[in-house]
Amino acid sequence: MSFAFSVAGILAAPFLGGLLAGLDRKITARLQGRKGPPIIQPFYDVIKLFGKESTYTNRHQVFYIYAYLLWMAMALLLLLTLQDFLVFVFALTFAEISLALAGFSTRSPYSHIGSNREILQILASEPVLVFLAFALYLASGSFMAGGLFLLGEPLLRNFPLIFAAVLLILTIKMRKSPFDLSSSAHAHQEIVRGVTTEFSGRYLALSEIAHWVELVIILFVVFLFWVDPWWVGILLALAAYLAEIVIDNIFARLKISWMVATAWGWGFGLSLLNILYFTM
Amino acid sequence: MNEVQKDQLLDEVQNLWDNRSRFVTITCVDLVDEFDLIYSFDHNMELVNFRVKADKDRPFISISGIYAASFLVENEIQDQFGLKFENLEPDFKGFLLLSQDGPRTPMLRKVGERGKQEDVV
Amino acid sequence: MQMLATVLNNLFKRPVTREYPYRYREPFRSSKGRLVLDMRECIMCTACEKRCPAGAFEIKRKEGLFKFDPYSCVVCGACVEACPKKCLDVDSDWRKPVGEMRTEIWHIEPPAKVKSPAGAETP
Amino acid sequence: MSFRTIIPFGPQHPVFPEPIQLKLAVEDEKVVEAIPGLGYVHRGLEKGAELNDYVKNIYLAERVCGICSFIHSWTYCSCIETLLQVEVPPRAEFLRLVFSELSRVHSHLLWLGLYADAFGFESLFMQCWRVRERSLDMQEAGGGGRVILSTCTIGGMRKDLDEDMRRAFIKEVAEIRRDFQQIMTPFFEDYSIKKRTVGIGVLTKEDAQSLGAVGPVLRASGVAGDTRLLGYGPYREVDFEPVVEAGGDCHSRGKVRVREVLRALDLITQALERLPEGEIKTNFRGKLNGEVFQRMEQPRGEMLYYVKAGSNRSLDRFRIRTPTFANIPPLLKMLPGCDLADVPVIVLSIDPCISCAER
Repeated sequence: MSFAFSVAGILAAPFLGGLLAGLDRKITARLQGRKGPPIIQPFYDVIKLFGKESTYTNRHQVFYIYAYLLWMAMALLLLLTLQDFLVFVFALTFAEISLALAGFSTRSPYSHIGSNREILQILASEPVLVFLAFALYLASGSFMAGGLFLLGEPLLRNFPLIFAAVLLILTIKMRKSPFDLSSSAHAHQEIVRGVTTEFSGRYLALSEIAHWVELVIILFVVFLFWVDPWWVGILLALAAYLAEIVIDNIFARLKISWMVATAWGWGFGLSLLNILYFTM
Repeated sequence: MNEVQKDQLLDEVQNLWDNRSRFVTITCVDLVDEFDLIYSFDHNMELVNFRVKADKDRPFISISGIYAASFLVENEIQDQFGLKFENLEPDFKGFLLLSQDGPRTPMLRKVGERGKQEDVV
Repeated sequence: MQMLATVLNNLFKRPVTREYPYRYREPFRSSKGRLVLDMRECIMCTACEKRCPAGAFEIKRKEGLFKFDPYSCVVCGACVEACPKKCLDVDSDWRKPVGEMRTEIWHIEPPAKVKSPAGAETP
Repeated sequence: MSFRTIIPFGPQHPVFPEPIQLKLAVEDEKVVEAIPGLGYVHRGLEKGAELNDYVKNIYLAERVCGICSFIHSWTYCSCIETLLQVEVPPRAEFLRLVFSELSRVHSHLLWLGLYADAFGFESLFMQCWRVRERSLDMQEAGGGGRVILSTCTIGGMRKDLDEDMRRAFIKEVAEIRRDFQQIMTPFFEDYSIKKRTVGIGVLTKEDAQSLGAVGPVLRASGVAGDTRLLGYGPYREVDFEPVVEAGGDCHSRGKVRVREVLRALDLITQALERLPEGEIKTNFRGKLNGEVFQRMEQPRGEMLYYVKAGSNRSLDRFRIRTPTFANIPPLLKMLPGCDLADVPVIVLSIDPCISCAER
C-alpha cells in the first residue's frame, strides 16, 4: 500500500480509536441500563487533560510516555505498510515496555505494582502474537503481512484456533474484565490506577492517545484474519470488539496468576494445536 | 448490675472466655472522682454486664490478653478519657482516634464553679 | 455468565437513568424538601428555636428580629410540630441550588404579651 | 526472593471510599500484616449528645450513620422509652419494623453493589443500585427522606401510612423482590465471582466468636447470632429465622446478605399485612431516670446503646457501639496471607462503615 495511505492511517488512528473508545463507553452504559456519555466524550476528556497544568514526577517518565506513543505509532506504521509481522510484534512490545518503565520510574507503590502486572500481561499476551506470525509464515511462506492479500483465502479458514487465542489476548490488550489488571478505565481497583497512577495532564492525555492507537492496532490484527474482501474483515473486527464489551460486563476481574495461566494454557494450547493440525 | 473488684477482673473475664462468651464492649463513664467501666459480654444471646471502678490517675488492667478484640475499645477509652491500660496489645498510646496536634481526653468532665458538671473546653 | 441475559435485556430497554435536571421529577407527596415560613401569624414565641436540633433559628424577641438559616436546617419538621400558630410548613419540593448562602431575616413587631405554649412534654 | 513494601490502603482509595487507613505490609503481592489507622472522621457525637436536650438527640443519633439511620433513631427512642417507661402503640412498633427492614434492604443492596465493584463487576454493581433506588423511593414516599427519615420519635412514630400507601408498599415490595431475583443468581453461581470469593478471607467459627464478630460476618461463619432473635419490638410477633451460612469466606458473607434481602422483604410484607389499627404515638411526661442497655440488629450487625440519665433533660453518658467497630478485629485476622488483589474484597466483606465506627 502507498506511503500516503500509511501516513493518513497514522493520523486517522487516534481519531478512530477515540471514537471506538466512545462507542465502548456508550454501549457499556446501555448494557448496564445507563444512558451513557456522548460518543465523543473521550475527546472532551483528552482536550481537557491537555489544558491542565502539566506536571510530571521526573524526566524519565516523560521520555517513556513519548516512547510509548512513538513506538505505538511505529507499530501501526509497520502494520499499515504490511511489513514483517515479527518486527511489528517487537515494536508493539517495545511500546508496552515503555509504558511499564514509565510506571516504574516513579516512587509510587501502586504504580510499581501496576507496572509489574503490565509486564506480566506482556509476557502473557505477546507469545500468541508470535504464534500468529508463525501461522502467517506457514500460510504464505513469509513473515510479510502483505502476503495475506495474495493468499486467496482468509487466514481464518485454516487457523480458527489461533483466532480464538487472539480473541483471548484481545481482552488482555483492551484491559477489560476479566483481565483489567494493570490499569482499567474504571478506577475502582486495589491499586488505584495502576501504571497511570502518577501520570497527569498532558502526559496522561498522551498515554490515552497511545492507548487508542493500540486499540486500532489490535483490531487491525483481527482484521488480518479476513482481508479479502476487506469489509468482511472490518465486520469481523467490529464483531470481536462488541463481543469484548459484552464479556467485560459479564465477568468479574480475575487475578494475575489466573490470567497468566489462562493466556499460556489456552493461548499456547490452541495455537500449537492449530499449527500442528495445519502442518500435518 | 454486678460490681467486680479490680483484682478479680481478669478471673471474671477468664471465666467468661471459658464458657465461650462473645466480647461486646467496654463502656467508660466519667463519675468525676473516678471512672465506671462497664464490661459487656454476650453469652448465648444474653447480655452479661458488670461494673468495675477505676481510679483516674492509676493505670488499669487490659483484657486484650484474653479477648484480643478488646484492643480497639481500650485504645478508644485511652484516647477519650486518658485512662491508661497496662499490657495493651497493640497500644496506640492515645493516638488511635486523636492526632498528634489535636485535643487530649475530650470526653472528660470536671466540676464547675456552680457545683454543676461542666465540660472541659 | 449468569449476567448475560440481564445485560442483553438492558441493551434493548430504555435506560433507567434519570436525566436530572433536564427532566424534572415530581417529588413525593410526603417528601421533606425544604422549610417554608409564613411570618404573618408569628407571635415570636421561640418554640421553634427551642426545638430545633440544628440551631437554625435565632429569635430576638425584644428587637423583633427573626432569623432563619435555611442551610443549617435539616428539615426534620420538629419546629412545624412545635409551632402554635402553624406558620411553618415543610414543602415537598427540594431546595434549589444557590450561588450564595443567605440567612432569611424578618423584622416583626412583637405582640404586647407573649405566652409560651404550654402542654405535654412532646418533642 | 521477596522484599517488603508498605502499601497504604486508604484513607482515600477509589475502591473503598471510607476514611480508614490500612497499612498493608506486602511481599510479592501477598499481604503479611495489616495495621489500622482510624480517627479521620471522628465527630464527637457521644460528647455532643451529653450537651444536648435528650429529645434533640434523636436527630443526632439518626446521623451517626447515613445508611442505617432509621435503626439508630429506633434504638435511641427505645432506650428513652425504657427510661421513661412509655408504652409504644403496636401500630408504631410495626411501622418501625417496616422502615428498619426497608433500611436493611437498601443497605444490603448498596453493599452488594460495592462488593461487586470490588472484584471489578461493574454491570452487577449498576444492577444492584438500580434495584436499591426503588427501596429509596419507598422510604421517601413513606418517611419523607431518602435515607434520613426523622420519623421515629419518643413514644411512637411521626408519620403514618394510609391505606393506599400500605397497599402500594406491598405491591412495590413484590416488585423489588422480582427485580432482585433476576440479578441475584450471579452471587451464588457465577464462575468468575466464585473464583474471586470462595475460600478468600476465611474466618472460622471459633475465631468469629472469640474476636467478637457481629452480624452477617458472624452468621456467615455458621453462628446463628442475630439480635432480632431477642424479640424486641414486634419481632416476637412475626415469623423470623436468622440466615446462616457455614463457609466463613467472602462468598458466604455475600450469600448471607443476598438471602437477608429476601428475608427482609418477607418481613416487610408480613408486617404490612398485619399492621394493627390505632394510634401511632403516645404522649409522655416524667423525668429520665437510671441507665439502660439496648441492643438492636443493624444491617451490619449487632449494635449496642448505653444511655445513662443525667439531671435537667440531659444525658450523663451516651455510648454507641456500632457493628463495624466490632468487626474490625476479625478483619485484621482475615487479611494476613491474602493476595493484594483480594484485599478490597475482604475489607468490603465485613460491610465497613467507618463513619459509623467513629461516632
